[in-house]
Amino acid sequence: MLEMYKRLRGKRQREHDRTLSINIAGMELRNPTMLASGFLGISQAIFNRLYNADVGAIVSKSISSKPIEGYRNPTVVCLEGGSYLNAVGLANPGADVFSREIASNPYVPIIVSLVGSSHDDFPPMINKFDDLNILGYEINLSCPHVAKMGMEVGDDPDMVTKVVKTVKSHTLKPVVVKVGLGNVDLLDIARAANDAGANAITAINTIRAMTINIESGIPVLSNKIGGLSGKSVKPVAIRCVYEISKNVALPVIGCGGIFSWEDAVEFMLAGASAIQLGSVIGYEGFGAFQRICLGLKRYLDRKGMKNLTELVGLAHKY
Amino acid sequence: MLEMYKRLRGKRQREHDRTLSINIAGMELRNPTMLASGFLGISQAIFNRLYNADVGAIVSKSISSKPIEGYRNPTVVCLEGGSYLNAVGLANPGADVFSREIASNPYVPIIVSLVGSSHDDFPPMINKFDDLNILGYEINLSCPHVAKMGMEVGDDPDMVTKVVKTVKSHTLKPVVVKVGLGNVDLLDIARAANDAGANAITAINTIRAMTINIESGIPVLSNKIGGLSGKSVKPVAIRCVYEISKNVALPVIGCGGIFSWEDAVEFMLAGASAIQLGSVIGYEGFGAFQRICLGLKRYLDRKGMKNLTELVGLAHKY
Amino acid sequence: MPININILRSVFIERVQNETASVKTILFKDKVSSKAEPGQFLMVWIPGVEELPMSVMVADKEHSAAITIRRKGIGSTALFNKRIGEMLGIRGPYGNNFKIAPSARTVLLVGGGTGLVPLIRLAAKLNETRICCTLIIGASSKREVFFENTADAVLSDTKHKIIVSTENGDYGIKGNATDAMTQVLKQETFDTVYTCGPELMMKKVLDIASAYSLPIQASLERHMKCGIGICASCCIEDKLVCKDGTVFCEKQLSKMNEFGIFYRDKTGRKIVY
Amino acid sequence: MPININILRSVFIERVQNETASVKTILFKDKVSSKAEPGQFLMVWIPGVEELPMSVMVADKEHSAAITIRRKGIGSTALFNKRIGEMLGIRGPYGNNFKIAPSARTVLLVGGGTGLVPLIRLAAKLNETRICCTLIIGASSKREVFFENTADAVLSDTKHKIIVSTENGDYGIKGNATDAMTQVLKQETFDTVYTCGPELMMKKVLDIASAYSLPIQASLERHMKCGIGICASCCIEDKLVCKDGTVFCEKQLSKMNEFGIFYRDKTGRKIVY
Repeated sequence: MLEMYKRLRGKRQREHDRTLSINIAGMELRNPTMLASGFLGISQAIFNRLYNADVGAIVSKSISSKPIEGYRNPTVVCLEGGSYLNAVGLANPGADVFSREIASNPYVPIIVSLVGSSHDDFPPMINKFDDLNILGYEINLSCPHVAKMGMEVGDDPDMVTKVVKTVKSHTLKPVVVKVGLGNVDLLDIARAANDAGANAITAINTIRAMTINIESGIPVLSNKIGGLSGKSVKPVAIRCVYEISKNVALPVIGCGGIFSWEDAVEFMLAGASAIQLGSVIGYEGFGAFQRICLGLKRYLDRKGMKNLTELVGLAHKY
Repeated sequence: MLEMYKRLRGKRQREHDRTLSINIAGMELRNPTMLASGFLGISQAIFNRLYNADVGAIVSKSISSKPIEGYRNPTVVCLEGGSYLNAVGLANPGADVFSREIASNPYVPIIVSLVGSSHDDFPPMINKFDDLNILGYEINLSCPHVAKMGMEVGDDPDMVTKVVKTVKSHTLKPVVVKVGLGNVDLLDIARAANDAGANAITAINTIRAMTINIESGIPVLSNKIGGLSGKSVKPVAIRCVYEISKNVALPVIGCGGIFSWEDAVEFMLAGASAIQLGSVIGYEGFGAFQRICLGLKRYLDRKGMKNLTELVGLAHKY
Repeated sequence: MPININILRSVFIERVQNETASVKTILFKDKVSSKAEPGQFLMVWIPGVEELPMSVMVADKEHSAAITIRRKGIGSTALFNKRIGEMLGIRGPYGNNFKIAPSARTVLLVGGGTGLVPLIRLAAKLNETRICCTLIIGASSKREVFFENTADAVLSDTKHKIIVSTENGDYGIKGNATDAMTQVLKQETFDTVYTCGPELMMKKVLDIASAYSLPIQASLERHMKCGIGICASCCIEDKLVCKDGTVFCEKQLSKMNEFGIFYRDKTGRKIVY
Repeated sequence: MPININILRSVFIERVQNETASVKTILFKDKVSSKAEPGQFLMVWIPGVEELPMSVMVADKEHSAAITIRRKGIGSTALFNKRIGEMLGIRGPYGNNFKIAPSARTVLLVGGGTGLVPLIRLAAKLNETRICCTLIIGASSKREVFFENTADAVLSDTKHKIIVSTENGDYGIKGNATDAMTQVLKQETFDTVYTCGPELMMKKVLDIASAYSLPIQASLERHMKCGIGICASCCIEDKLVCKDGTVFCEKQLSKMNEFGIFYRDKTGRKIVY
């Protein structure tokens, strides 16, 4: 472990280049690439490895007050063309165990994703995490396939207001709200989050979807319905980021089918201040963060831009 | 033209095989493949050609009371992996001109798609079409990119009820309601349509989406935001068809990224009684209908099913 | 991995050439377009303004292609005003193309205005196979004549004749392209007639060619949106100009009651020429 | 077009073979799986019930592969009860595999229970290159011993020895696989030790091999969901068993404080063995 610490520290000192560094909602990141919630996210050892792979920040799997077993397999289905369908069922070790998992976090930038079925669920969790070495929180208000948790909260502006206000009143750390396509106007939810004091919006979560095996006639996911992620959702996510950043004052973190630096640029032009990667990891593993950062850097150089912020929301000019 | 008539009649007599024939909402179709609204849809000559290409039924472009010019190009953007983004802006010649276009329709099974901003818009249009040789109507309540028309109506259950009731009270022909992902629960809209007397539901319309050119930073569509169709939306459409057919009594017409007979089977397992093709035409032209019908036929034979209806909704058993 | 021609490609203008006061040719590097067949077109996006179907023009530069614009509407004017280094989005090339019969020895090309573009690209191809070529360039007046030298250059390796006709008669033969065609056909005959230009001109070319029972290929134009055969806004009868065309032969043309009679506007209504 | 191994493939069971009262081997046709390397696994979907990671077993049929199941949980029991002609969904093969050093002459394989599957597939490969092979099969009792004849068959072309150990001693050497391993190592040495089975057994194998400073390769098992390295439910330390494994060498194993100590359950909590 000590060796690992040395490696990390060495790495940290090596970073002179500030072209890609950003400050979003008060969080200082060396680059705008985050690990999206739900991917790779419960082990400190993996977090350290991600840090060495140049991740800008890590959003943990969504943590609940009690441990959740999640659904029986299949929980992940690979679809054609770089898309996935998943219904993991918010499986997680619970706030207590996870807070101990990351208790000795050296200096990996971790954002803890929290999920709950009512605002009361959050304060006890925050108490467990707030003194740890973490950047802030992401509230998952948009899990599309677990009853009473996630989207059912995210579809109710009043619930959103309550949850965000509660969380904000229990921490001084930045609070990001993750939204998705539910049964209400996304902008109403984003506005509610803003009015309640959220510091940023992550858009978007997976989209409710399904696939059926044609030989057996049986839905493949054990939960039948799950969330669609990957390349398929990108144009929808771009639209959501564009509309939110146009109508709500909060910084937006773009998420949905980002596989290349070109995708990252497109999200930033649409208004994203940072981006989250997930599905792409299934294709190229931990290397995705470094490669996309390199592409972003070259793009900025080619366009003669000094900093990423010059790029954010440019598309709104037209 | 007379020669064309002969060809059509010949074709009609050649059809003995009834394995694929269906009756949906009282409409007798030789096979379940329909042309989705918005594609190829305003010229009788093209309709005749589609009929010779074995289309089961043709849904016209959405027709409004007055002609609509639509948006400036780009109105259609091709995306990676068999998907399209479009914002044509409901361009159409208007009910008057289009009713004259199809006034001499020999016996091509045409479903006229109608769009309007209020229930009053529909009766005058129906008067123009109701005595023509058409199968019925599809009400477009889900165009995602035209203000006040389509989705803004489809997002309001009361409006939906009003529109459907009005239309039903002015025609004895079957009325199909086309829904999409809006800002309300899709099931509430489907139920409203059902309660108001609709005869079938088409699911789903395109999904609000966007793409931005990264060299110029400019949204590609002239309307900036458009509707996503093609392979990307299939898993979402499957889910919608599954949920609607599970919760609403009406027959469902599946639409969204059907490129192969396997896709068609998946939609029918999910609960679709018929299917609509669109984006696939950009890849293989008019041949898609015949090829998918052939695949469906072989699948039924292999599974020892006598008729398509045996397939519809099988996934609900699990 | 093979390039998907449907995906918008960003290209940057490398040269702009004035053809007349209102016509320019814009050259850009694009490997795919450089291989386009005569008669094929690109969908050209002028960022933030418009997307236009444009026949692919010859380019005297490797891995490059060109387009020729007449300043007219908002889109074409914006394109006309583009400068070197500015960006355009292109997709395609789309559509079928002019066919050259293996037996062809001498052919006649009749073009008007920017309709000359596919004919020049065709001429360049005819030049490779040394097919004798007579090109009729129709214009309203001398100052509207263009591509005369370009045509001469691309046909340098084969026996060729370039005939210019102006309606006001201030240059070349007095009258329009079809008058010149009639005169030419009195002296000599051809294996095929290729034409592109205003539809009424092409209709006339078809009639004349039929009178001499000459095979003809015409590249048509219609209002286009998708360019890939899904919207049918470019339909003429049961044909899609973007997919079944742009080039049609005399057999197809003679069956088209709409040809030279009317086109469909943006709404899809039929408008008489 | 190349097949995407991540997309579920529907296969139909062609043969079912009883290994013991609670262990069966299921054979099916699948070209891709038939080429799987020893140590790679498939994600096997039992329609409507469960999806399980299963090491690829050898199949004595062209373009075919097999899996070996012990009846245990809901999923494995449903799979155990499948009959010929029934459908399974598979994706993969996934993961890395056992490596054979070019210099290798004699190797030792130590397996327990269904952990023998990748070792049998490895044996088949060793047989091709005529590498002398000693296989230790560990079981609780005679009736739990399987693959003895299969191993003998797949190793027919090379010098090999098959040693069975049973804990109750009613067959072969009395004791468990690692006891047998210790005995064997007293007489002879090997270039590499390959092992797969219960983690505590593998841990013991690692310790013994280290004592003799023998290189070792172990195929690990963890709770798996995605199989493609995105969910990390199969993580051990900073490694993903599905992607970085399933096979790890002594260098990696000795760094893993978690190896043989605990695993993570479905929630991600660490459970001590």
